[in-house]
Amino acid sequence: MMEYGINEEQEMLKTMARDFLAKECPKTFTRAMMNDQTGITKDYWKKMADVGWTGLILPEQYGGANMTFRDLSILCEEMGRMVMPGPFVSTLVMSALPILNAGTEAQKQEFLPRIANGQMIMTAAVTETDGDFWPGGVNMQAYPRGEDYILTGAKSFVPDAMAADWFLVACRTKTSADPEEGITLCLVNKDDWGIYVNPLKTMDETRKQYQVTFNRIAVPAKYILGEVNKGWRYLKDAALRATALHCAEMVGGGEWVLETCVEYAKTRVQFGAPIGSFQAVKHHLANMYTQLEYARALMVWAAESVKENDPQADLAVNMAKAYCGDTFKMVAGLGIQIHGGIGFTWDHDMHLYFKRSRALDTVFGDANYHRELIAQHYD
Amino acid sequence: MMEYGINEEQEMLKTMARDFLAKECPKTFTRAMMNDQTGITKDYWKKMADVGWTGLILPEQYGGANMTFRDLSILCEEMGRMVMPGPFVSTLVMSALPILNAGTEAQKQEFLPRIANGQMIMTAAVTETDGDFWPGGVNMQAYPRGEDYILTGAKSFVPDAMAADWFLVACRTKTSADPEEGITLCLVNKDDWGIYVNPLKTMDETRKQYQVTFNRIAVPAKYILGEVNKGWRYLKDAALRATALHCAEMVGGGEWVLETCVEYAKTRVQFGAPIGSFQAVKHHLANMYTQLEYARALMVWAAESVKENDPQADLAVNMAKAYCGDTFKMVAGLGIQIHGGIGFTWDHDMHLYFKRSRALDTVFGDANYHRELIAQHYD
Amino acid sequence: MVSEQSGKETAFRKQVRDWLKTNLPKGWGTPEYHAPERQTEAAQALGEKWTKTCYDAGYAGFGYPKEYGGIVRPDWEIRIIREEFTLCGTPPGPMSQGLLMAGPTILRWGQEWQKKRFLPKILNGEESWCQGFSEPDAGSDLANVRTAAVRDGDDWVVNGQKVWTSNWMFADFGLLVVKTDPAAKRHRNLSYFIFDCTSPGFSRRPLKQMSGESEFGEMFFDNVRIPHKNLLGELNMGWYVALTGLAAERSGGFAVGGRSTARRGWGNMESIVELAKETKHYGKAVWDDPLFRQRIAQFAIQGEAMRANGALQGAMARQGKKIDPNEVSVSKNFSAELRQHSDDMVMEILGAYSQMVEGSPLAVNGGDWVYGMLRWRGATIERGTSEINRNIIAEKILGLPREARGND
Amino acid sequence: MVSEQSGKETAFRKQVRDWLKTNLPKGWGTPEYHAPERQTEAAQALGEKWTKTCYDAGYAGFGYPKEYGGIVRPDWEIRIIREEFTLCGTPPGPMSQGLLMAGPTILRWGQEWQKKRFLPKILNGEESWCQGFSEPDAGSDLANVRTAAVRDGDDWVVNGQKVWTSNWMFADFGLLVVKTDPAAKRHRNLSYFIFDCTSPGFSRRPLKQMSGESEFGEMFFDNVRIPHKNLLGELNMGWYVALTGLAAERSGGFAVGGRSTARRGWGNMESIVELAKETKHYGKAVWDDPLFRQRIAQFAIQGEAMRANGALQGAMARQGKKIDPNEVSVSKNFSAELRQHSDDMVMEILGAYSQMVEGSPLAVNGGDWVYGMLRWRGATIERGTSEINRNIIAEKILGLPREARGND
Repeated sequence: MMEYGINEEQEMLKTMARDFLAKECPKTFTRAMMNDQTGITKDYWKKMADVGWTGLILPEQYGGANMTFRDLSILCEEMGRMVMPGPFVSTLVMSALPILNAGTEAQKQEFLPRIANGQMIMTAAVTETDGDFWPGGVNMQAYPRGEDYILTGAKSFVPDAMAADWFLVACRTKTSADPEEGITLCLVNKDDWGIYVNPLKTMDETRKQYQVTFNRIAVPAKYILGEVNKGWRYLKDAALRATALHCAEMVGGGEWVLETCVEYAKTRVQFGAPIGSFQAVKHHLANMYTQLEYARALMVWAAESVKENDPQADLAVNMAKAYCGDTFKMVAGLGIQIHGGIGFTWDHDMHLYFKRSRALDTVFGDANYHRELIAQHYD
Repeated sequence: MMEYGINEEQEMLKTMARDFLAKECPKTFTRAMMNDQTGITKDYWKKMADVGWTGLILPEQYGGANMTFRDLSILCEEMGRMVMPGPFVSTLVMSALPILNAGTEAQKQEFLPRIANGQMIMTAAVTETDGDFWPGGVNMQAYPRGEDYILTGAKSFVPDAMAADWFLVACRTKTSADPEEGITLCLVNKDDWGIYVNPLKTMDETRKQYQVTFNRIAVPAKYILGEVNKGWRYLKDAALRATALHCAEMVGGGEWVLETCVEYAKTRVQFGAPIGSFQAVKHHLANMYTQLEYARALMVWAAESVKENDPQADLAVNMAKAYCGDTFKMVAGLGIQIHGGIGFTWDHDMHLYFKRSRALDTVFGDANYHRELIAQHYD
Repeated sequence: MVSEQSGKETAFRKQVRDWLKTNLPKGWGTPEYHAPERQTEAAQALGEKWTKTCYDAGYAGFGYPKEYGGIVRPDWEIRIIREEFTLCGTPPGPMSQGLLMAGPTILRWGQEWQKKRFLPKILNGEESWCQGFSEPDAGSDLANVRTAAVRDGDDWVVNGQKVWTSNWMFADFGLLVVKTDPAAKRHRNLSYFIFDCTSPGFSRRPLKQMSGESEFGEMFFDNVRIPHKNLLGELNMGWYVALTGLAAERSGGFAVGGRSTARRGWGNMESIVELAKETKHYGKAVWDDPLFRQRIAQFAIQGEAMRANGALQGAMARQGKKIDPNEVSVSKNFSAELRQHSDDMVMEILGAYSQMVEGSPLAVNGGDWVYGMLRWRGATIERGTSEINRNIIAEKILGLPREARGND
Repeated sequence: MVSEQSGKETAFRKQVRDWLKTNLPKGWGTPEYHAPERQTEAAQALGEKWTKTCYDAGYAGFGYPKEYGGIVRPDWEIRIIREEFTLCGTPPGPMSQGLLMAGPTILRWGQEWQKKRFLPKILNGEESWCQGFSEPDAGSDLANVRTAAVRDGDDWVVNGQKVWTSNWMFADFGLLVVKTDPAAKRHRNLSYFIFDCTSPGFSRRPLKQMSGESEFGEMFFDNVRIPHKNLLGELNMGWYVALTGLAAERSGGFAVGGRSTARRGWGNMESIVELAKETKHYGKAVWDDPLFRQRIAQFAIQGEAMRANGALQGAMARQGKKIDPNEVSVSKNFSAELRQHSDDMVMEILGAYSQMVEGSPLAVNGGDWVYGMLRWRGATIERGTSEINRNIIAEKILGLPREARGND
């Protein structure tokens, strides 16, 4: 049954996550990762695995904690609050879920326990040069050669590719009128000869992106994930879930911005009074609070709908993504405005949230894209 | 040469107009006209004619004052300031200009001097049930019968039809791929047997609209205006000019709202201080002032461009209409908000401006329509 | 969304649904049924009758103790009743401030006799209420109240004027804020009374709004005698009593949702989509224009956001978490601004037809779209302006310092 | 738009145009020419050289008397020069606060020796200037200035820190606001000096911004000696002197227009249209989406509105009408907010590419779109926040009462 609140276990998870992140993921760590080409450390990943996060929603038989998607969204809200860097969603959602849903038992046994215990980091390489996550954008071909498929081509905007040990690669194996038909998923080891990973310098340096080039990579049959030509629906399902989690990250990030601004507005004195006593600042903050409240409600609805596999889950995620994206951008923009000059400096953390808001808005389609999908519900 | 300022003669015209309107068109008069099915009095029209307004831009040989279009826009700004009711633009621009530009000398002699001296009121009947002013919407047919054309059908949203003595009617005389081709203009006496004028109750009661039904009306050749099938361009040209004047009315109306709000904000005391001392009210007013300033600049540019027959006049009018429309709506909406309850009453004049802003926004295409035309300039 | 429920719940849900089928006004919910949208006597009569029907069947009157006429049921039953009522879009109640303001205020501050006398007839819709707060000089700021009461034996004698009174035309009783101590300071000089609308010296008249309707009225007090026992709360502490009612009123926002209105109208996403599909501009359907698709989708998002936020707060309340009472300022602003934005959008869809009002043969939907747009320009003013609510959010919820003010 | 002109005007126009053709940097205005957009030494050198070239040719230095290096020409010539320069989109000047702030301030308040010494080299671009107003605790409010000067013989000894200094890296001289009377009241305790950036005890360092660049810097004063004769205006009346410079700075807004920038970039409508035509989302060109067509058209409107407003104010000035100096707050806010809105729009057009910055092989236009978006988040903060400017518009132009404030 759909439940909008937070139960006691979830409260505990939230508190634990906040404590963990305060200790292990301070801004000094995040800023160090911004300067790191890989964007994460093995050490940090191990710590997350130790508290059970890297397998949070995986079944127990694969070493997971078997918790719910709503639990995961609560965790992601806290991660967003701290603009946590690293391939968390890439690994656990965009890679592990397709393996869980489409994989053979052997594939599950090979990958999932290692993801759960933190030994393996993964990412999905889907998007190409058009930058959009959609089946029409998947044009990199995989050619059959005996039992194998040979991959040649490039993927762009691949998140977390340098940190990943394996890639889940979407390839085109058939051209058809329906672009969803003809996409095949391949599991590829990053260390394969012929794979080149080039960093793409990003505005939000906490979220690394790369161009990955595949030069005649042979994928044996055992690393084809799911049925040939039928791979898109697993990616689509994973992306729906990843999008719902990004909504949680955006709400969490927005909360940090609001709290930081309220604190600043209470203490920063100009013209003989705290700036928070001026209506202009007050009303900015009231607007931020209001939009965040509704963004949070939509985010919770989206997470619950996904958890329950509700038939309206798509719509809920479309709505949450559009609204949370707009809201986080607005809130982070005002975060800089309210702080004035200091909020515009590199040393202040506000720009990390501002840039994160821009990065998350584009991932899996921006607000305009999701609104168009909503309209299609009413066509 | 394009001149953005106001010269001395124009200053005088402005002052004279303001004085005239303050005396002859107080809100008591306007409110009486709102309750009047005709929407204007012969007496008021005569007074306007006496000061030369009804023929302001007509040549002297037809009894006009031969002033410029920019002069006319200055007058319309003042009329908008007072939400003046009546068929001023319908007569002088939408009817007299096509006659001036397309008419035979006999037609000019018959109509223009009587318009200039205030004996004749006219309006253009163009729009049909789709409500849009465009050639594709003109479907009412005129059938040739000997030398005459026979009109049968109906026009909707016809402004000022009850006050008008004559109509300029756009009829379809040929169907063709280009909808501009095949429209013929007819001059029709309202008193003709078979013409029915039904009032359409409007939100902005200062701007009357009617449905006009034509039941087998014979138009003799001498009342066909311009070439058969080639009438649209005269209407289009007149509409461009009328649109530029509506921009002036919107700017004038916005100025009244702003001034009224500033006055109220200085004197209305709540929480022990004039409400104009609170930043929320201040910033509303600053935003209103700012947008109005740019709306005025675009309006002046549009009026000058039209006056100069500048090749960019279309673009200038598109830009002015979109921006002035948005601005007047915003300003009038905030006018009510700043006044609070009192601004929401029937007795306060603010709603006259609010409704006028809505009415003018729809006339000759709303802001979205004009923005699309602007985009087409860059296609 | 609907998950496994106990058989008990399913049976009860069916019972409510059957009852609704039998008891809703004939034709209700079909496009043919034209519900009265404005404040007519017919609308009032329909509302009163519907309230009584629901109350008599045990489907209303929740949240009040039994001894004051309240109907007590398990929470899950109430939840199902509300869900089913919302799903089928039931008629609105009468235009009374009774359930909205008088009930919560009397329950919180009333003397025993007041609760016994007034609450049951508020709950069953038998008696209709109004309130007298605003005055010409006291809009957002109650401190400017000039209507004064002077003690005379067992009575208070009231003189003054109130404006912006909802339900002024049908009310049997009213709530009244008056100055009872001219010498005292702000927040310590007002008292709160219940008054009888049949009292000698009391008169009322319509206050015509920009929509042309007179939903609100003015009330005049010319030596009106109110018995001292009608005092609500302590003498001179009426400012605090008034807060209860204002908060309750603010929370009575607009109902928005996919299926919550009975006919084509504002809160109904489907009816806006239908309008966009039916309306053409320059020969093209509005619904095919991505610009309007985006804006209508945004409206759908915000409507669902309100529903989801209500569900979230409901869940939190059930879990025993305290909801800040100032949250009503958040939802009030959000819904009022959403309403105005969507009205503006509908006007753009209507184009030339947005000028056609009731009485024009070309008016769309009987002119209700346009009427609604005009009526709800007041949404950001009445029940606390948007600006005042933003101050409340900033100061009361976020804890920001108050601004320097002239007095206080 | 261009009407009959006298032969004299036509001839002069041709002369200016020919001069520009000969003297503009080679390749300027072609897509191949990549003008330095950021604050590099190359950009500085280009700006200095261009200023000197124009000045030497008599095409700059207007508005100043001849004895201070000003170039005096008939108004119609100046108008034609400006029109032609705008039409072909000339290079920007050096990143100096000289022409923007120091020039107007010295001209208005300077002693004769100061005008003679400094103005000519400001006009010909030989000497570069910066200003020291803001401090960590004095952002919008100069009253919080803590940097202090103490008199010692013929000098003042300055200690303190300034932040948000433009052109901190290239400046030869600076303007400085310091506290000279700690005991005096607001607006009566500050003085305004010219200082030499080679003074012992003066140091500067970059202040890294969110864009990753250090366009602004910090300046430190450690017992820096400034001769008393460098005082600008009266002692302790520096607040009033500062107003001149601030107003002048605010008015130095962004250049927007169809053809005013040399390469693809923000103010250039064509380059945004081109980007929208070249960019596809989900297989469709952005330019074919009515949503973006509307937004780009709105940008075009606002750009033309700025141009038209400038023309209107120019015409009024020529007719001898007084333009309220506070109008700069209007244009500053309008252009700053327009810039941010259009940056946001461009980011939406770029989609995934909006994350690609300089150094990424996928960066569009060398990352300049994205850099600009980050850089101009400061547009609504620097040179007076949008909020402060709204206060100025409301109080100074519209005459609304000041708000109750803690001090003043």
